Amino acid sequence: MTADAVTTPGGLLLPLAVLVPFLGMIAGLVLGGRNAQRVAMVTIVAGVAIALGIAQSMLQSGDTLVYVLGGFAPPLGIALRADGLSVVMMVAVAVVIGGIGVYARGDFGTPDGVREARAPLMYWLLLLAVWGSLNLVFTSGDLFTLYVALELLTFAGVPLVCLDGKGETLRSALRYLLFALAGSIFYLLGAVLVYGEWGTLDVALLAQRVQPGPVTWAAAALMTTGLLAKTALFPLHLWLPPAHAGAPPAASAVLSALVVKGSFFIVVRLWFDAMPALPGFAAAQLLAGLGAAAIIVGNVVALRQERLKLLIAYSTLAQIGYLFIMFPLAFDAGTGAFVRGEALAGGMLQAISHATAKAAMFLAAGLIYATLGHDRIADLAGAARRVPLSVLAFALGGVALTGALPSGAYVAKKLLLGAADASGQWWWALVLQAGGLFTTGYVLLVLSHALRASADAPAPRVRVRRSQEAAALALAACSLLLGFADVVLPGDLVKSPLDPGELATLVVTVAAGAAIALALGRRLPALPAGAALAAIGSPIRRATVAVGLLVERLDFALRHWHVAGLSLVVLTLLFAAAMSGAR
Amino acid sequence: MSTLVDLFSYVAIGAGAIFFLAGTVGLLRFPDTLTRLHALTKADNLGLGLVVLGLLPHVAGVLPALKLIAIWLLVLLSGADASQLIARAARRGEPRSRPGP
Amino acid sequence: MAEFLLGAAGFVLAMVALGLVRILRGPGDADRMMAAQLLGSGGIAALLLGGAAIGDDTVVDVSLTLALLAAFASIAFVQFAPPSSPGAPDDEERT
Amino acid sequence: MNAATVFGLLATALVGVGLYGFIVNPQPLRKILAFNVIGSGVFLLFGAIARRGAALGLGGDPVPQALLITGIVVAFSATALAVTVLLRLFDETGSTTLSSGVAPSASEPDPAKARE
Amino acid sequence: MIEVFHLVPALLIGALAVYTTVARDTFAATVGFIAYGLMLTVAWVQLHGVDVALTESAIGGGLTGLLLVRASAKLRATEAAARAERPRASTRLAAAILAAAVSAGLAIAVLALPDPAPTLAPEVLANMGPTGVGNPITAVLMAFRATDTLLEAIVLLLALVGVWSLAPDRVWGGRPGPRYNADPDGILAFIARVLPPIGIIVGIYIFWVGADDPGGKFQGATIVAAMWLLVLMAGLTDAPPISRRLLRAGLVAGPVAFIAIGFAGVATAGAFLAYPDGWSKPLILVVEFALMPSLALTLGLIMAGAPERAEAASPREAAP
Repeated sequence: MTADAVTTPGGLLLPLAVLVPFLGMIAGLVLGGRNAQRVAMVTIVAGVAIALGIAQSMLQSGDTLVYVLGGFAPPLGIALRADGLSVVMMVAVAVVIGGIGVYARGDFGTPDGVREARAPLMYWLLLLAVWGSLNLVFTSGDLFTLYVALELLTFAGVPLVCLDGKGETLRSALRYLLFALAGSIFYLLGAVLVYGEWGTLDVALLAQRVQPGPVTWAAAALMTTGLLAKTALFPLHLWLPPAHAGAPPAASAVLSALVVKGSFFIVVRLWFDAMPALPGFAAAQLLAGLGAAAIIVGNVVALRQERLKLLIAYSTLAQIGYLFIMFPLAFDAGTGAFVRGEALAGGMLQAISHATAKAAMFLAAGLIYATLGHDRIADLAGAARRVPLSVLAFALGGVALTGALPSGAYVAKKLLLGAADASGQWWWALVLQAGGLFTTGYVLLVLSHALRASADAPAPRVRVRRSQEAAALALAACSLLLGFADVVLPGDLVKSPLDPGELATLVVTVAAGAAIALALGRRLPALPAGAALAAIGSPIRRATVAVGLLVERLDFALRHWHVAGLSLVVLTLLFAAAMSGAR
Repeated sequence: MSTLVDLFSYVAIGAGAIFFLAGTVGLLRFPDTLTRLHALTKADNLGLGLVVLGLLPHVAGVLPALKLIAIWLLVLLSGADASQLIARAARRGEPRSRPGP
Repeated sequence: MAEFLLGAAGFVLAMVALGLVRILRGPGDADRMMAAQLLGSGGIAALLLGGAAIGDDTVVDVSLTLALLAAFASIAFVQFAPPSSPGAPDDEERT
Repeated sequence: MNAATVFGLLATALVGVGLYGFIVNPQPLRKILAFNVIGSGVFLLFGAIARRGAALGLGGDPVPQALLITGIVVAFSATALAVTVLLRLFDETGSTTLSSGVAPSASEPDPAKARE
Repeated sequence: MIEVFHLVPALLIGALAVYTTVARDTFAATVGFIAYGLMLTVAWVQLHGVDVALTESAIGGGLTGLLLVRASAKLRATEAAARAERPRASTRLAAAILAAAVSAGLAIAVLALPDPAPTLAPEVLANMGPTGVGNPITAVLMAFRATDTLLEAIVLLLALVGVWSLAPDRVWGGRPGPRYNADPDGILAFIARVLPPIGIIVGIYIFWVGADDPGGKFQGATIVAAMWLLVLMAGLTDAPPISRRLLRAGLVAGPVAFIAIGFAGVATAGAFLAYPDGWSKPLILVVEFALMPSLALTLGLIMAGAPERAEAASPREAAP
């Protein structure tokens, strides 16, 4: 990211990318009723075109796109910038929004005979608002504008949680809102200190000016922790599982796949672009340590869930942890700074494949729920026969998350493992591998139920729309095919799936995943050999269940408000200490 | 001339400050809600009036002077109304906060 | 003169602070509702005096806004405070 | 001690006081109040920083002062949204508690119960 | 002397913050918070932030106060239940220690801020000429960082969408809030007739002087919105049904005009939200003129809350 703020060719696309979704929201609000959906469809087409246009301009010039707003360059004015990271995220978000939009036409159509209904109108307006806010997050180079973008994202996300207006979802929404507000006020406090010390809020100028010192440590610690609270990184995740599991599927997909990526992206901006030489090795280890804890706790608790949507929500928790493993791997000990390289590429690719896969999984879960009338994992028998495409979408999304060939997560994992190898941090490689096994475990657990034939097979009364199934499937396919992003990445990462080494890995992964599912899963399918297995495994099973319960209890304790609040403060202090110790 | 004006300001503002003191003493000493309300509204509004009076010679131009007077009138207006509404609320809802017979 | 004005402003603020101590102790909501009144007159006086002391005319506009909205806050108190508001919540006599 | 230092230090105290209330006060409305106390502390600190940047006859650095106005409006919007969600929660459930769910227990769930 | 005058409001603000946090009764805490908000106005004047003081007094003292008072009165019934959930003494102690640590760390940072402080004041003054406005803060808000101001208007609009989204389905499209009943000859009705004309004049005045002196559209719009709410609370008028298209058009007119002028800048001045030479001040005034009514309407409706009564119901039917 360069500091010279001069508008580049194609730069005008950046304010358009931000404002077109908001204009769609405004038009939808005024026109109301059914028109909101029509406006949203038009906006989605326009937005996707803009995202692709930005990608194309960037490929052409090969450099960061810049747009100087109002003609006033930073530090006085504000510039929008789109580097490779921004562009990749913008395109991914456009694709996911497109997929979710197609799906949501089925769930959020205005019913006949009503001029305007609340939930449909609000859904379309909020979807567009999320999009505009995310594009602002990806392009803004100003810490204060980023604060406004974060708040926009929260204000759009919270009503999505309680769109059905039920008591329990309102409670989740309030938890989410209050904790997110604490996060953003921490972030703002940090930004204020940055201005006090360096006299600018512009990321590119800060990169040149920032030197270590007490004010900057405090600022970086506050901003980082505040953003972690908004990203729901363990142990600040109290709000995420109920909010993401309770929302309507088309809203859950937006929240889980996209909204949490906004604050994550700002952490990346801060650590890699604004102050790469500041946080240091210890802080990066701390960050990745939280990520590792998120992977373990999120996955174990996911395995112990009874409901599909909660399982997916806890899987999000674990996947968020994954995103933070890249930080120590991107640390260059020679310069003491964070450098863009394989680790960052891996992390961002992970973020994108999670976005597509998780959206697909929530949408598929929504269709399964709509058909069966419930989402109890233990009673999923027959789902594969009644909604085969949805189960397939869930499976593909899940497989993509496990890092199987040729998914995006596979390439991401290869990149991260390579970086771990190169920097000698074998312990993070271990965490990455373990995470994949757990993911395999719960995907297998769900499929083992869903693929069974139902004992009583009534004719499906609820018919899901073909377009909805297609949307879920398309997003899952995107996730699976992201591995071909390999063509633009250095090295030859994707091997032939028939390579003996790869095959062996696959077999080991599946076997280990199955073992984990058997050991920890809450209610196991009645396998033919189940009785025999149970006889041998019973003491082991009892021990593993005890471990699972322990982790569940830990998670439950951490989700108490005051525990999470105290964690927020403790983490802030720890980050400040780690950063000041880096000198 | 200017010393005379200053003297006027000193006296008016000083007197205003004394009214604020009186209002606060009333708040602290009076036994029940209604008398406290009485002390507060009367004394503080007068105090503000005197402060405004003392500041009038120091503002430049007619508009700021008018604004000063408008501020006082607004506070008087809202003070009178709000205190009556509060008094009503106090009488309606809180027999115990008044002194016993 | 500026010293005197600042002193007067400080004095009025101190009076406001003392008054607040009494008002916020309750016991009833009606007492607490006087807070906006107290700040409406005392706070505005302090602002005007302070503004005159530093020679900033624009402070008068702040006072004007405050005068309007202090009335607004008082009315909101009265309109929304429940009429049967009990005394202090830790009051055991409450039935 | 000049005004910027006095109010800068006051701001740090306000952040701490608000943070305490935000963590320990179980009533959500009190958390909203505490959020506003933290917020005003942050704003006051920014105001102190603006005051420190006074130059060329300006009483303060106008950029942070302008950002403060935006910040106050954003904080107001947040408060309004939070209060509305809270009141709606109260209308719908009659309670305002933020804690939900039961502690995980050792027993495997009863399938009949899980169906509810 | 000067120091004392700084210390008195600072101590008072700190004490009110503590009171707001520890008071047992929520209504009492709310009152403390309103007093706190009004006192902050004094602090802003001390810091030479008169524009901020205006915003704080209008929003913090007026709108936020009303919002919180209303909520705390309604939630009185939940006090006992909330108290039962209070965390243990050990937790409170830990929270107190950690919060104090944060304050202490921040205090160290504040004292370590560089001297002389970095400032953009010279840049603002150097670039203010062409904008034609005399108030540097307005120049920042409407020219240098106009995007933030546009986004802020969108934040308010989105907050209103969020508030509306909380309406129960059966009353969708209806009128926000309860229908207030008050004695038409009572004091409240009296003041609701007398105060608004004055308030609206003051609001427009604050808006008008904003180009050259402290003030501006936000502060003015807030005052106007407060006056509308006063009339509403006195039962003299009713909130409009939110399904009215004209109402919605009014909400978005300001932001749309802002965006339109922004894009016109691409053609005429070479950048989004840039103004062509010599046109800065008139265009800024046009944007502010367009924004002010929209902002007042948005703020008023956010305060009025989610729809609670179906549109068809007669206005007298649903008493508070």
